[in-house]
Amino acid sequence: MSIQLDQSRDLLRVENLRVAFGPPKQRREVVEGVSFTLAAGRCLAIVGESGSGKSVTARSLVGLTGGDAHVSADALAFEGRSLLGLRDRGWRALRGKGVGFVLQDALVSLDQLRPVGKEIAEGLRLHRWGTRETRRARVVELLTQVGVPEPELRARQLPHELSGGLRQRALIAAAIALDPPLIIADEPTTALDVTVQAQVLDLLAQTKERGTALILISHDLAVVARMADEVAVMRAGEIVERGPASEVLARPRHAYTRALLDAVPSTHSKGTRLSPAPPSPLIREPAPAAAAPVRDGARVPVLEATGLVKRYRGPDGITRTVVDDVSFELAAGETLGVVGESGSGKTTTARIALALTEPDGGQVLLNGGPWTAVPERRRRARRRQIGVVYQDPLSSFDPRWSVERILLDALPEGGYPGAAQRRARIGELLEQVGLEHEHRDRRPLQLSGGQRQRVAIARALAPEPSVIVCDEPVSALDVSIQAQVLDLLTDLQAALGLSYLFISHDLGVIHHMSDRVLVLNDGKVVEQGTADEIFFSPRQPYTQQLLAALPTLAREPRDLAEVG
Amino acid sequence: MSARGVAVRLLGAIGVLWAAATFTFFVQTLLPGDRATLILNQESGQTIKRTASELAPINAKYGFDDSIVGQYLHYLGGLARGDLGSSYQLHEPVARIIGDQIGPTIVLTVTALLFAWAISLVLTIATAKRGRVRSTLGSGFETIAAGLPHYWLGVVLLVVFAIDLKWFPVEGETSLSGLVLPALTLGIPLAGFIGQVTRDEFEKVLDQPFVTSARARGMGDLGVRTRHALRHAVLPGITLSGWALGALFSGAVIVESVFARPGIGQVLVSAANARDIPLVSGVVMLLAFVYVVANLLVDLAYTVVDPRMRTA
Amino acid sequence: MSLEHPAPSPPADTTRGRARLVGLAAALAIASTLSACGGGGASGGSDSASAGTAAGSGAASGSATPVRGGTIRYGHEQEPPCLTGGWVQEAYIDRQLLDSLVAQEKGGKIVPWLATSWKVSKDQRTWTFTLKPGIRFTDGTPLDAAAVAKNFSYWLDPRTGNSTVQSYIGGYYASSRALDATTLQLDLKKPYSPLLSSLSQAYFGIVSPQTLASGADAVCTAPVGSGPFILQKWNRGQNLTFVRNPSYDSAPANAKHQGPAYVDGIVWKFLGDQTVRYGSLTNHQSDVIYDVPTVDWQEAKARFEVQQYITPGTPVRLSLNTSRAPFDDVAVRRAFAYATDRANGVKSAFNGVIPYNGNGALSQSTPDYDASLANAYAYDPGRANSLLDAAGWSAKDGAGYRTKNGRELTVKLVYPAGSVITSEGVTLLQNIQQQAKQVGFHVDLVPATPSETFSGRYSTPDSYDAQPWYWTSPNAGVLYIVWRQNLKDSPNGNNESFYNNPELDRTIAAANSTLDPAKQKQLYARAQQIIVAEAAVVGLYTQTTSLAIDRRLRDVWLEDSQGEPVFSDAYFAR
Amino acid sequence: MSAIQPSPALPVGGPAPSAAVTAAWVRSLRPGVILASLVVLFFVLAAIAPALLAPRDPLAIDLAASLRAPSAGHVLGTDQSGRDVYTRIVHGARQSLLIGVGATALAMAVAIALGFLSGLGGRLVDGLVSRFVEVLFSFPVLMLSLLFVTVFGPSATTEIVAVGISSAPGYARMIRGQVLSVRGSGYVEAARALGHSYPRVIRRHVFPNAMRPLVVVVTLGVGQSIVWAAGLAFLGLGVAPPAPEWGAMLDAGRNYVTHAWWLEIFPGLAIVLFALSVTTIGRYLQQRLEGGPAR
Repeated sequence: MSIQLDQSRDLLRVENLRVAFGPPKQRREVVEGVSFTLAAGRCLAIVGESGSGKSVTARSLVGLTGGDAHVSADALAFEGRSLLGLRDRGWRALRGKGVGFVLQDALVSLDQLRPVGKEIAEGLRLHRWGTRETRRARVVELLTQVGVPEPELRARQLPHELSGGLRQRALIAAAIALDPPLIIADEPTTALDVTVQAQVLDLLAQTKERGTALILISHDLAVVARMADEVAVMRAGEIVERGPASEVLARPRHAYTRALLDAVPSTHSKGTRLSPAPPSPLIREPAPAAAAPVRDGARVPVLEATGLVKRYRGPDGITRTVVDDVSFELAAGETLGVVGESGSGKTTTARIALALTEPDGGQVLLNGGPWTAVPERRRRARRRQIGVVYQDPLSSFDPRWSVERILLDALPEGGYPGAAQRRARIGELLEQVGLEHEHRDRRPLQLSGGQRQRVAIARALAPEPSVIVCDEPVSALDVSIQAQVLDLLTDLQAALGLSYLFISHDLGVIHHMSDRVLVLNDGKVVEQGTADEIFFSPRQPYTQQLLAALPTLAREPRDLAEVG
Repeated sequence: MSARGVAVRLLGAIGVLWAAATFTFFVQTLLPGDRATLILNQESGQTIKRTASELAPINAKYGFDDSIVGQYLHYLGGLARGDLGSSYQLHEPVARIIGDQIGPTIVLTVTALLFAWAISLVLTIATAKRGRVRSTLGSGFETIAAGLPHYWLGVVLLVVFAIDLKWFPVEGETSLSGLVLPALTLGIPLAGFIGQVTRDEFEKVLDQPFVTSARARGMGDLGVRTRHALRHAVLPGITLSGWALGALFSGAVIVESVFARPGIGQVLVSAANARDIPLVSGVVMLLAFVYVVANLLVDLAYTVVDPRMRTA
Repeated sequence: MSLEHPAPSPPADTTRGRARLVGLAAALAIASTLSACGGGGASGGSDSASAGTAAGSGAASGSATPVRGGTIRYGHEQEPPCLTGGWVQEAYIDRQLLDSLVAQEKGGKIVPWLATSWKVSKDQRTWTFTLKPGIRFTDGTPLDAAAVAKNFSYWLDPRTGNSTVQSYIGGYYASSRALDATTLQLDLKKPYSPLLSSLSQAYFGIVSPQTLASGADAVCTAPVGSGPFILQKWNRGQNLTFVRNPSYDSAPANAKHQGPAYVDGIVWKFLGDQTVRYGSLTNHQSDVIYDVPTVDWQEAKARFEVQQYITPGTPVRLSLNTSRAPFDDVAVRRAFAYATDRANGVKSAFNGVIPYNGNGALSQSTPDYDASLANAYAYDPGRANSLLDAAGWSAKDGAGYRTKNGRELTVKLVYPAGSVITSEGVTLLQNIQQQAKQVGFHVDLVPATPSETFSGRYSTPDSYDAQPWYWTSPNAGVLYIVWRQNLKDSPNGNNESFYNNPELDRTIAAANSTLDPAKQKQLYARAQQIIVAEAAVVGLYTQTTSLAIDRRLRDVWLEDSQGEPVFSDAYFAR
Repeated sequence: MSAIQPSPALPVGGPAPSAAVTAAWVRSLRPGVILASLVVLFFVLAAIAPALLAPRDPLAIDLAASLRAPSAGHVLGTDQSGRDVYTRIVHGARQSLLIGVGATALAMAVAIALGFLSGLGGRLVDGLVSRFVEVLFSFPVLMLSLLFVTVFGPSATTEIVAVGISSAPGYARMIRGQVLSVRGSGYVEAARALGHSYPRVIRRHVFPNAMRPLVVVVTLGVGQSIVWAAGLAFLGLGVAPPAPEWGAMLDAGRNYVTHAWWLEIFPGLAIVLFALSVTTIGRYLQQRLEGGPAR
C-alpha cells in the first residue's frame, strides 16, 4: 500500500498497541492491537464513535492514560526513539516539546482560575524556555499566530471571558508553543459552532502546512474529510479500516465505515433512511391524512407564531433581546426546522412555543386557538396537544422513576380507565419507539443514550399530541444512534401524522428532517423557506456563510484527492 | 460590588445584629426568676428569697421596674448610640469586658483555622488519588477527625502533651507554646471537615480536562496538584470556613474552659449562668458581627482565589 | 532550708512518663501512664486535719531565713463576680487586700489586728476598740476610727450593704462612732458574744472610705484597703495581679512576721478545672494551688507541702424541707437519715480525703461543736424501714418505692450544680440516692444552674424537699443565722429547712448573748441536740479546703476564720 | 463526547460539610461500611434493649468496687461509685441516641418548613425566610444552646431543642438550594409541559427529589448532634445525673482523667465511634444515592 512509508522517515510508529484498564483480574481491553505510522507533516485522522478507543489511543501516545491503565505495544516509537518503558520524567520531557496535545471544549481544558497567557506560557516555563520576559513576548506572538485579536489583552483574561473559538485557539497556541513536530488534537471542534469550527480547522491546517504532523481524533467524518491525509476508522478498540482519506471516504470497504458514512445526514440524504434498522413494526400503514385543524372552514397551521419577542435582564443589569420578532407557521404533518448557532434564540423560541416561557411580545396559536396568551390554568388541559423531546433526556426524567412510571405519568388523565389498559398502552408506546418489554422497569440511568431518547419520544407520544417540539434531540448522540433516532422520528411522523418543530444547530440534520427551515441569528429570523431553497440557494449572506463553513462530505472524492 | 450591593449587604448585617440583640434580650428578660435577686445573691453567695425593701434599690438602679418594652427600647437606644450597656454582674461596661477578652479568642480561632487549613491541605496534596492505601489513610483520618468532640480531644491532648510529656504549658498561657494545644483541639476536627470537601473537589479536579492539558504540556504530578488542582479544591473549603468560624467560636467556649484560657467563651458561659443580660447580649451581638464579617471575608477570599468572581 | 524535705528536684515521674509515652498512640499512652500514677503515693504527713485548724504535711515553717523577691503564682478555683461582698470566694481575695479589726487563732482565740485592744461594757452592749495608730490605706487615706465606722455604716445600709455582714450582726448592731482617731465605739441592741470572732472574717475587712464614696462599682472591682497587697489588675476570666504593699505595717498578731510581704506580688489565677489546676502545679506553672483534687491528694502529699483546712460553721448538709410532705414528719426525716450510709458514701466520693460530718448542725472544727453527735443516725436501714412502716409509708409501688395513700415517697433533692456542689459532691448525692432507694425513697436529683440557684428559684418552701448547702463561720453563732425562725415579719431566708422552733430560737439567742464560755458551750450543745434530734438537716461532710505548695515556697499558711491562704509571710527559698 | 458542565456555582454551606464523598473512598471502605453498620446496630440495640447487652443495673452503686481499672469483671472498669462503665455506656446509648435523633428530627422539621417556604414561595417570602435563616445562622450552636439551657434548665428536651434549633438553619439553606435546583430541573419542566398541575408537580417531583439527599445529611447530622449535645453535658448543662448519658459521663470522668483514664476515654470513644460509624454509613448512602444504582 502506498501509505507504507520508509520507516526511517516515520515520525511516529505504533505497532500492536493495546490498552486495558482496571485491576489485573477485571482488566477491560479498550484498545486491542492498533498499529499505524505517521510521517512528518502528514495528518492522520482517527475516526470512531464513543467508546471506540480513539481517545485512549491518542492519550497513550503521550503516556496520559491514567493510573490504572495497562499499556503495551510491540513498538511505540517517536522520532526513532522508543517510548516503551519511558519513566515519568521521560514522558514529561516529551509532552509539550515533542508532542502538543489539544483537547476539546476549551472552557474545561483551560484552568479557569488562571489567565490564558499563563496557561500558554506554562509549557514554555516547564521546558525552561527563555526568561519570564521572553516567554511573555512569545505568548503574544503565539496568540497573534493563531489569529487572536488584541493578544496582549487576551493573555491577561480568564478563559470564561473569551469566546469558545478564542479559547480553542488559545489551547492550540499552548500546544504549538514549543513547535513540537507532532500535534494530537482530540475532538478539537466538537463543542464549537459551525463557523467557528471552520476557523479552527483552518488554523490546524495552517499548522500542518508549516510541517507539523497532526493526529486528529474525531467522531465527525465531515471534519476529517477536510483535513486528513489518511483515515483510520476505529470500532471497539480496533482499526477496522485504514487508508488514504480519499479512498476511505469515497470507497469504504468495511461495512462499518459504510454504515457510518450512510448515517451522516446531509443535503444528499433527505428522504432516505440513515440507519440499516427496519422501520418500526407498529407503523404498518401510512397515517390517514393528518387531521388538520380548521378555522372558519379553512385549514389553519397547528402552530402559528407571530411577532414573538423575549427579553432577559442579565446579572449586569443590561437587558438583552433573545428573541426578536420571530414569526412562523407549522402546518399539520409538516416539519419546520429551526437552525442557528448557539445564542441565536432557538431554545427560547421552542420554550415559547411550548408556553413554558411567557413572551414579552407576540403570541402563539395552537391548533388555531390562543395558546401563549391565555393563563396556564386554561392551557393545562390542552397541553397534551403539544409534546417535547429534549437534547438531554436524562435530566428530563425524575431519576427515581422507572420507564413505566415515567410513561404512566404522561398518559392523559382519564384517558385509560383501567390499569390493564394503561399498561397495554405503555407496551404499545415502547414498541412504537423500538424498546423492549424489559426496559419497563429500568431507571433512566440504566439506559443508554439512544434508549433514553427513545423513552423521551415515547413520553412525548403518550398524550397523543399533534405537535412535537424537538429541541436538539440528537445532538448528544453518536452518529449511528443519531441515525436511528432520526429514522424513528421520520417513521412516527409518517405513521401518526405528527408535526415537528425541529430545532438543531446541525445543518445536515436540519436539511435531512425539514420541509421548511427557519434560520435564526441573534434572535432574529434571517431567512425562511423550504429546505431546498435554504440549502441550495440561500439568499442571505449569513446563511451563505453558515453553509460555506459546514465541513461536508458532499464534495466529490475526486476533489478531495486533488486537495490531498 | 456595586453601591447598591454594598447597601443591601450593610442593611442585611444591621438586620442580623438587630435580630440577634432582640432575640437575646427577650429570651433573657422573660426567663423565670428575679434578676435583682440574682444580682444580690451572687454578690453575697446566698440563695435566699429577698425582701421587697432589699430589691427596690437594685430594681431602681438597673431600671428593672420599667416595663419590658421600656427596657427594650432603652436598650435599643443605647445600642444605637454604640452603648452596649454595663454588666450587672461584673460592674463594668460590656464593651470594655468584651474588648479585654476578644483578643485571645480571635487569636485562638484564627490559629485554629490556619491549623485546620494547613493540616487538610498537606493531607490532601499528599494522599488524594495517590493509590488506595494512601487515600484511604487520608480520608480515614479526615472522617475520624471530623467526628472528634472538642472537649474530649482537648482533655486527651492536655493530659498527654501538657501534663504527662510537659511539652506544652498546662494552662492559661497566652504565649505561643500555650496556643498550640488549644488551637489543635479546635483545628483538628475542622481539618477533618475542610479536608473532606477539599479532597472531594481535589479528586474531581484531577479528572478535569484542563489537568490533562497541563500534564500534556509536560507538567509533573506535584506541579499539577499545587499549581492547578489546589486552587480549585480550596474553593468549597473557603465557603465552609465562613460556617466554620461560628463553629470555632462554639468550640472556643469549650476549649477555653478545658485549657483555662482567657477569652470570650468563658465570659459567655458565666454571663449566661448569671443572666447578665447586657453582657450576654453584647457577646451575641459580637458573634453576629463576627459572622457578618467572616462572611464578607469569605467572599473576599473567594474573589482572591477565584478571579472569575471579580469579572463576572 | 527545711530539714524535713530534700531540696527541690524534678518530680520523679517526669522522665518515667516521657519514656513510657514515646512512640505510643495517644489514648493508649494515657492508659498506661495514668494507671501507673493511680496507685497510692507514699504517705507523708497526716492523713486528716485536726479540728478547726490548718494542718500541713509538715510545713516548713520558719526554719530558714526569709528572702525577699519573687512573685507567687497561685492557682485558685472560682472567680467571684465582685472582689468584695459576702461570699467566701470574695473573702479569699479580700484577705490579701484588707485588714480586719481582729484575727482568730486556732481554737477560737481572738488576737489583735487593726485593733490593738478592746473592751466590752458590763451589759455587753457597748464595745470599744483601740486602733493601731498611723495606719494608712494604700490610697493614702488614714485608717482611723472614723474610717472603720464608715465601713460599718456602709455594710449595714440596706441600699449599699453587705447582706452577709447583715446576717451576722444585723440583728444586734445599733450604731458605731469614732470617739477619737484611734478609738471606735460599737453599740449593740443586745449582747452578742460571737462578735469578735465574726469580725475576724474577711467580710469585715476595712475598705478605704474613698472606695466607699466612689460607689458600688468601685467597691466591686477596685477596692482599696490597708492589707499586705495592692490590687494591680483584674484580667476577667484569667487572673488578678497583686503587688506588695511596701509600707504594710498592720499584720495580725498571729502573723509570722510584721512589715511588708517578702514577695513582690501574687498572680492569682482562676483555674476552675481541677485537672488543669493540679497539672499547673506539677508542671511548675503555679507555685501553690487551692483545693487539691482529692484523687491527687495522696500523690500531692508526697510531692508537695499540703495543708488542709476544715471550715468551721455548718458542714455541707442536706436541709430537709420540714414545711411539706414527706419531710414534715420527723419520723420520715429520721428514716431518711438512717437510710443513707453517708459515712461510706463520703469516704468513697471524696477518696477518703474529706471527713464525714454526721452532726448536721455544726462542722467538727467549729468551737462549741458537740462531738457526741458525730455519729448521729449511723447507717441503719432496718430502723429506717420500721420508722417508715410506722409512719404509714408501708405500701410499695411497682418500682419498689414506698407509698402512702397512693402517693410515692419522693424526695426532690435540688442541688446547685457547678458552684457549691463539686462533681465529687454530685457523686455523693448519687450514692445517697441509691442507698435511699434500698429502703424505698425515690430521690429525684435536680441540678440547678447557677442562674436558677442565685435567682432564688429554689428558695421557696414549695420548690424542694432537700437541698445541700453550707455556711462558713468561725463560731457557733452561725446557728443564729441558719436557725432563726422564718417569720412573716422577720423572714430568714437562710433557714433552708423552714424549721421554726421557738425553743431552738431561744436557746441559740441565749447562747449568743452569754459571755460565760461553759454556759455558752452548754447552750450551743443543746441547740445542736435539738437540730439533730429533729433531723431538720442531715450532715454530710465538712467544707474542706486545701493547698498544695511547691517546696520552694515557704510559710504560706491558712488563716483560721475561714481558711483563706495568707501570702504576706511567704517567701521563696533559695 | 463528555458533557462536563463548567460549574462555578458556589457550594452550599451546610451544617454537615462532610457531605462530599468520592467513589474511591466508598469502594475502598466496603468492609468499613459493614463494620460501621455493626457498630450502629450495636448502639441501636443498646438503646432499645440495653439489658440484653448489659444485664447489670447502670445505677447500682458498689462503694467497695470504686475506680476499678478494666478487668474481666468490669471490662471497661468502674467509676467512683463502683458502677460498671460498660453497663453505663450501653444504657447511655438510649439517652444519647434519643438526643441525637431528636435534635436532628427537630432540625429537619424546622429546616424543611423553612427550606420549602423559601424555595417555593415568591421572592418576598424567600427574602424574608432567608433573612431569618441568616439570623439563626449567626448564633453558633453552643451559644444558642447556652441561652436555651439557661431559660429552660438542663434536660434532655432542652438539649434536643437547643441542638435541633441551632443546626436547623444549615439544613434549611441546603433544602432551599435543593428545592430551587429541583424546581429548575428538566423533569419538573417536562411534567409542566405534560400539563400537570403545580401542586401535583410539587408533590410528585419537587418534594421527594429535594428530600432525597437529606437521608445522608440526616445520618451525618445525628452524629454531629450527639457530639454537640455531649459538649453541653460537658459544660455541666446536660441531663441530670445519675442517668447514664455519654456527655455527662465524660463530664464526670474529666476529673479522674489522670487517675482513672477509663472514665474519660471509653465514653469518648463511644461518641467518636458512633459519630464515625454514622458518618461512614451516611457517606456510603450518599454515594449510592447520588451515583445511582449500580449498572
